[in-house]
Amino acid sequence: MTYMHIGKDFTPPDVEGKVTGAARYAEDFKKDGMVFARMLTSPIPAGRVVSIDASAALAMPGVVGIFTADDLPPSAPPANPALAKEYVTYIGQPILAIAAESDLIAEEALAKVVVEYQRRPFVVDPLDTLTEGGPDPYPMGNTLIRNTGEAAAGTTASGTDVGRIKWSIDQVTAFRNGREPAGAQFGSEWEYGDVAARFAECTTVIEEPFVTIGQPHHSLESRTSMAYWENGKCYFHGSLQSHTVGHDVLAGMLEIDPANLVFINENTGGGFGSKIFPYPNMAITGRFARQLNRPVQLRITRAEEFFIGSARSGMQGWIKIGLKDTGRVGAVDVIIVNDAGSGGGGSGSSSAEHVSIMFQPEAMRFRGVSMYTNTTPRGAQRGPGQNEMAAVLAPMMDKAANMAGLDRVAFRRINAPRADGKIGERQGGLSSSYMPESIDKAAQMFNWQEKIAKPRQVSATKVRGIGVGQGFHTAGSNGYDGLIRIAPDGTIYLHTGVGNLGTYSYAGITRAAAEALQCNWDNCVIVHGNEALNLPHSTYQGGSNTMFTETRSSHVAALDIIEKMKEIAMAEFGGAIEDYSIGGERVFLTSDSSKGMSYGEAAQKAIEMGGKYSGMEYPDNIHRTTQRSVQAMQGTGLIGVAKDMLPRDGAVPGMAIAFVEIELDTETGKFDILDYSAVAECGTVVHPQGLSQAMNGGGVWGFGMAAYERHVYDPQNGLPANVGLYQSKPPTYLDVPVTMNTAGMDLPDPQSPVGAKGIGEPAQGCAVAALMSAFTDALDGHLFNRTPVTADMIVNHIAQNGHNTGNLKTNTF
Amino acid sequence: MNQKLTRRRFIKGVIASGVAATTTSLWYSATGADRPAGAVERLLSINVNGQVRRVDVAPQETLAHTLRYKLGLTGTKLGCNRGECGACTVVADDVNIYACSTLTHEVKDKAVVTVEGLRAADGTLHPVQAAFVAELSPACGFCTAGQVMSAFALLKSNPRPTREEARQAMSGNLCRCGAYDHYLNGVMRASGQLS
Amino acid sequence: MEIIRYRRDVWGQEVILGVSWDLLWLVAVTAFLLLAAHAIFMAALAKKKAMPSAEGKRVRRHEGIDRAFHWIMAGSVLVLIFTGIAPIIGLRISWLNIHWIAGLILSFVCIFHTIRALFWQDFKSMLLGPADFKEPFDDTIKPGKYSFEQKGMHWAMTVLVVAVIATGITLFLHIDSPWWDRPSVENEATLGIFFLLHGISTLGLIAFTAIHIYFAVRPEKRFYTRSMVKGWISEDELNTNHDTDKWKPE
Amino acid sequence: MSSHDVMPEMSLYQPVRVEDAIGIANQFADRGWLVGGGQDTYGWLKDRAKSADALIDLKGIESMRGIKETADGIEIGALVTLTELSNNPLIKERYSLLAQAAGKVASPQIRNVGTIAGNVSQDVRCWYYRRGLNCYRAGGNLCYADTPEGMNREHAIFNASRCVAVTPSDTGPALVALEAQMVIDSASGQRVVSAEDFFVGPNVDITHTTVLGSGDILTAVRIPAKWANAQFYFEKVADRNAWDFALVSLSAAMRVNNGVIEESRIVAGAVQATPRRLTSVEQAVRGKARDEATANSVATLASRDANPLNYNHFKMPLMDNLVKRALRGQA
Repeated sequence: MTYMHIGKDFTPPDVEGKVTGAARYAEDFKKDGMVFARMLTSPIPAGRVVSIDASAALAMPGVVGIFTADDLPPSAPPANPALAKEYVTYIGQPILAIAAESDLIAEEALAKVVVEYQRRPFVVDPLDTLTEGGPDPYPMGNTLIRNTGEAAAGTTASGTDVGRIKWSIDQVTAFRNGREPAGAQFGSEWEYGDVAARFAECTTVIEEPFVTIGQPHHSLESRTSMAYWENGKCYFHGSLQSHTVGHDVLAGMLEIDPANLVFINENTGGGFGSKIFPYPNMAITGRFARQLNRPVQLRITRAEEFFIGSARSGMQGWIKIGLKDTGRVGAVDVIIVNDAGSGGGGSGSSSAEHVSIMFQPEAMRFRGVSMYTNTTPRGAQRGPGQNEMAAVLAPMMDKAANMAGLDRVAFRRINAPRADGKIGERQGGLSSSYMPESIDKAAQMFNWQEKIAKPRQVSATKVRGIGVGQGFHTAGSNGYDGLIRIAPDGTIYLHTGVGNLGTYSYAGITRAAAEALQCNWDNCVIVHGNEALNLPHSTYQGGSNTMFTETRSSHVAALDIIEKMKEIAMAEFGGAIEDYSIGGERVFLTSDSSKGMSYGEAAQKAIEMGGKYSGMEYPDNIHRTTQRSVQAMQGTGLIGVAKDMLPRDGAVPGMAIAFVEIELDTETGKFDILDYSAVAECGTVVHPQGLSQAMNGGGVWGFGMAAYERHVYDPQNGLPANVGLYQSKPPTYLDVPVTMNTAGMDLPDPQSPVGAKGIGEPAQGCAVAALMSAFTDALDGHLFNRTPVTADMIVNHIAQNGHNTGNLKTNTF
Repeated sequence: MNQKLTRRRFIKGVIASGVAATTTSLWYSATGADRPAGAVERLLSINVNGQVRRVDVAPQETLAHTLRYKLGLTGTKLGCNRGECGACTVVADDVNIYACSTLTHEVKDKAVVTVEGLRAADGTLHPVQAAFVAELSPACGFCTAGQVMSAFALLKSNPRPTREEARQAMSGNLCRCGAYDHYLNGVMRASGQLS
Repeated sequence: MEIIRYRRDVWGQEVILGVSWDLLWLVAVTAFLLLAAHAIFMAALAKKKAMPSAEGKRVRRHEGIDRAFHWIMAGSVLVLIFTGIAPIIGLRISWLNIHWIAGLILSFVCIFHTIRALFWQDFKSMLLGPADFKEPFDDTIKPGKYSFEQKGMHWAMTVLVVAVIATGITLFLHIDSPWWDRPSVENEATLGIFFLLHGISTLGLIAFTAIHIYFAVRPEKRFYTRSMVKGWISEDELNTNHDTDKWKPE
Repeated sequence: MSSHDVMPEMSLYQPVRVEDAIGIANQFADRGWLVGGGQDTYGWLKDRAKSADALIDLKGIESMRGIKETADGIEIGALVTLTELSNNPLIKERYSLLAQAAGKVASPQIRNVGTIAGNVSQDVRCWYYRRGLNCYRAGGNLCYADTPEGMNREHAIFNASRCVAVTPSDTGPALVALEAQMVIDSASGQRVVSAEDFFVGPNVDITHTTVLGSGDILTAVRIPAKWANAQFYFEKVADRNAWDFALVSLSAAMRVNNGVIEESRIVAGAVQATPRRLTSVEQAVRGKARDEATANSVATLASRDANPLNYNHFKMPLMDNLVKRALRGQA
């Protein structure tokens, strides 16, 4: 299919502002009378606040107020409170905020607040709290119990409680030593097929333990926010990945009518899953501003961003994989203990889902439990569950394939999901899958056959490693609103409530509308980032879902406006709606193109005609946010607005496959990535540069997870070591390949009007898996069974030093 | 309590007790009652983006703070405020530095250029900026100003860097989104080596 | 001037760090002033007594083994004090190993001395009874083997050395040694109290060591020092300073 | 834990003469803080982990700038930046070891302002200490890193004395290898200390890493001609290749004649609180060829007597491997 816009590069409108410094982030907004709020954070890993004496702080000149947990609606564990009081559950947890005329005064004032704490026992290793008699991170237990419904990924919803799950010492010991903990209790489990029977048919069976470490998001822009109130309305400058989908949530946190909130978020300096929905501390900014009746900027420092900015849940697990003599994966049995930190939760089930789709096992069982610890709260991080599973799974699958005498790529191709592939517990279908084709394409790009034949020893001290890995994430949803306005001057305003998290998906999805409208891109204006500009209710930006979901809502809004233009033309020139066409930004009679009008003229007519044409009427099924936006634009042009009701069935799989060639220095444990080649199975490529960005960035994240990034907690005092960037070690320019080679499969998903699927998470999953696979290949098949694999572990392994590598834990390193 | 201070006072104390006349020196440094003359004045003229600006700057104030909060130049971002990420990179006398880890008083005799100062008077983007747009170098954009400034400084000293040289020169700028490849493409394009 | 130094523990709570070394200065100056005053008093005001002759028959006062004990103990105490003070006053030496080795030596010789004193020596001669307290105020009362001052010094030293050793060994258990690795500190406040006690007893030890040395070199007491070196005193010295009813040397 | 990050109030002095700087430093004593590039200063102050009443910015002192040839080698002003050092033709030509070491420090921006004096005087990177805990090094009475469960992957394997932190400096070991002399000015005049004696371990002074006391200013570093144009080897192994501290670094200077090592100075960084001279290796290779056989002959000599903690055993083979590479003559 040839497109006018889809698959073509364009310059998203915010890029120029980013290179000139004009792009504004939450901390860049100032307001007259603004005061600076800063938080006091907990020095203890577990306990309660007994008393707060802020008198000395409040007496300081320039200090304007204090905000504590008592100023917030009560919240009960396991909800992650904006400010802790009765349940302090990790070092760095915010306790209170103080506002002052300057940042410096606020800091000096914080130092004068005297907080008396009562300490409680604490725990940083999920297996320690899981052990009978082990300390619990909350007085009432160590795990989340769901009462009703499911919480959204990475969040804690109401209807949850803290309960307790314990294993016997024998069970924990068995698990620590890489064996199945017989008879252990789990928080969640699922199974399909006859696992025992399928294992019985397998000719190759491996059993392995694994661990992946926690990993802070450390978004470069911390979650600083600024809020002020004017005429009963709250104007809120925040930093979310998503935009309008968070509106009602934020209004709820401020306990106001959603109509009285204007949420402004033009740019977001990274979120990676940690800013999908409004987060607790936004409540402080808005409420404190209301309390003080002054604009408040709540600045979050780098250390605080570590504390409250979320982290990936580490997991510790056991897996049994069986291969049939056909090379098909017959059965998989997996157990995962997740580290849920002091809040949020693990994604063990998602991890298992990765196995289920990537290798299509005939039968599978998952058992998991998510344990709280007195470490920072955990939340979704780029492919939560799936990507860390991809990381540890790849070398294990390599081992199984090698044992079965199969080429690693051929093995993956045999098991790859096709269009009739199934996923997860319910073995639901897929909207599309071109995974075998993608494997072929990437293998060709990488030159697998030639590379795999190369000798492993490069020199006396250097060995080559060739790795392959796959990533997956469900990449699409449906049911959101599209909104377009055409002004009488012919300008096409493409409104979107998609957040600007740095992927340019907010712009990419509007290309679907431009495509449908067959209009010149120069006449289009993307309206986004500021709710005062009238935005529709759009999907959340997380889980790779925007491209699929929002090309659909863009498309339906475009269809709506086209239909309206045809009706307007019909009113002028007669005939039936089918008699009309669009082209060259005109709507005209197909039989006589001179009988028609420009989009601008149609917009002028729409204003005259009123009703649904100028937004005076709108569909009932659109969200309240969209309704308000339409109301605000009534009579200003031709309004196209619709909710996505297009058919959808099955999971939308975003997938990717990557190949890595490394040269590993056996004397230092350091490595260079010589070749990185990856192919995205993301349906139609909408924005090639944007896809390249996603794939490259995902690659860097993958390398980070495989070899660099970490969570380091001191188990004896509950202290985090990696509050700063350099200790958390996100990769730098010099830790990634000099060039990266990525492409899209570019075959359409039938359920998106332009064929697009998302790719954000799989881009990381394939890279981390491929690099882990390459390590094992370079080291003669040695499995580290963990992420990250750092230079010290490689040196220890080669030196046959048993230290460091044996003791697997999720928060210590 | 600063332990070194205590120790020092002890030593001084021993001396003082021997020589009673100098006993007062015991408290001299600790109380700071008598500060040496010559501490810097707050009012400062600094040259930012070719303009000399007169600003009230606290002695301990960082350049990033002055730029963002006194001069309204919010293009310079604070990512870590510890000199670990590079989002605050500016150029002083053609050298890229971390504005969060520089006192404003330290650059009083230097010409400071921020991301806002690169555009030509007619609004034309600087070649680095134009190249970064063409290559879609920024992702979330929070580190971009710093990346632009490091690339700007690099091309001043090395107008046609190799990709490897560019990578080394840019290595003090973290990009959490991982857009390194796109930034390097931007640098290569800006130096006329990619079209 | 502070007496106790505090610090924040790992969770930000205030705990004792140890004794303030301001007190070291205070102890040094106070001891110096007191001893100087005593010296001046003795030189200028005190009645001059004739010094007993060191010639004549010699009486054994200390066995060789006890003298050896004394000097080993003295040496280790001085080494302990020196190595302990060095880092405080800013002397840059690698002091810690010497310090704990000296401490161990001191501990062993003290155990030896205690056992020997209890079972092989005339333990009673060192006991301090109510009667002894009259001695300084009545010129007519002469002591047995040990004078009131000597007994006082001995028991003061005993208390201080035991305190220093007990606290010192506790602290020793908290550092790496050839026999064990450093353990975790369960309670930093308790550790601080041990440091405080170690510091206070050290200060006492320094003061009493200074006094002890001072008297050891005073002319009228020097024969005791000689006796600690050579083992004997003269009969004249015995008769002048001791009541031979109470102490019957062999 | 506090989450401070604004520079606290303090005064700033910008003297232009060494004498003035010394005068100010002496008046403030321990409440004054000398600043060169400041890259290891502002973090401490922002964290409130350390404090000062006054910053004494030395950058205006012209006499502490520049690299010049002297009768016996070269003299590097204390304020010479690491970038200048790594780009200086004289140093690149004669003492490439130092140029390489300087070029591996942190990041370009830090090298652009960070000075040689600052790099050798910087404080240790033990994360417990850096977060402001009152440990031994901070004047306290315990160590949090060297305990049964302490997280001490980056810590010392040699000569720990209560404190187990390691020297983070990349140029320090290079200067020790080059037998550099450190010129220290103070009110009582000038003294010159060898680089080896400049660094002090916790056994001697647990709260300082160098001999510099209050009122002392490191004004220059002299490198004797002795090692000019010798054979050198430098390697730094860190987790990340930019903005990171060495897990182990190795600086070696070798006088090689007809392929035979006549004399060498081999110094490891990040294995103890000071640069560690590997004298046993130096002696073992004297008079031997610089080749693979010699490298293998000292296989584990460097790490002999190491006393690793819970998580840093890897430093032993890593250090041995770097020594082998230095002696082998190629990576």
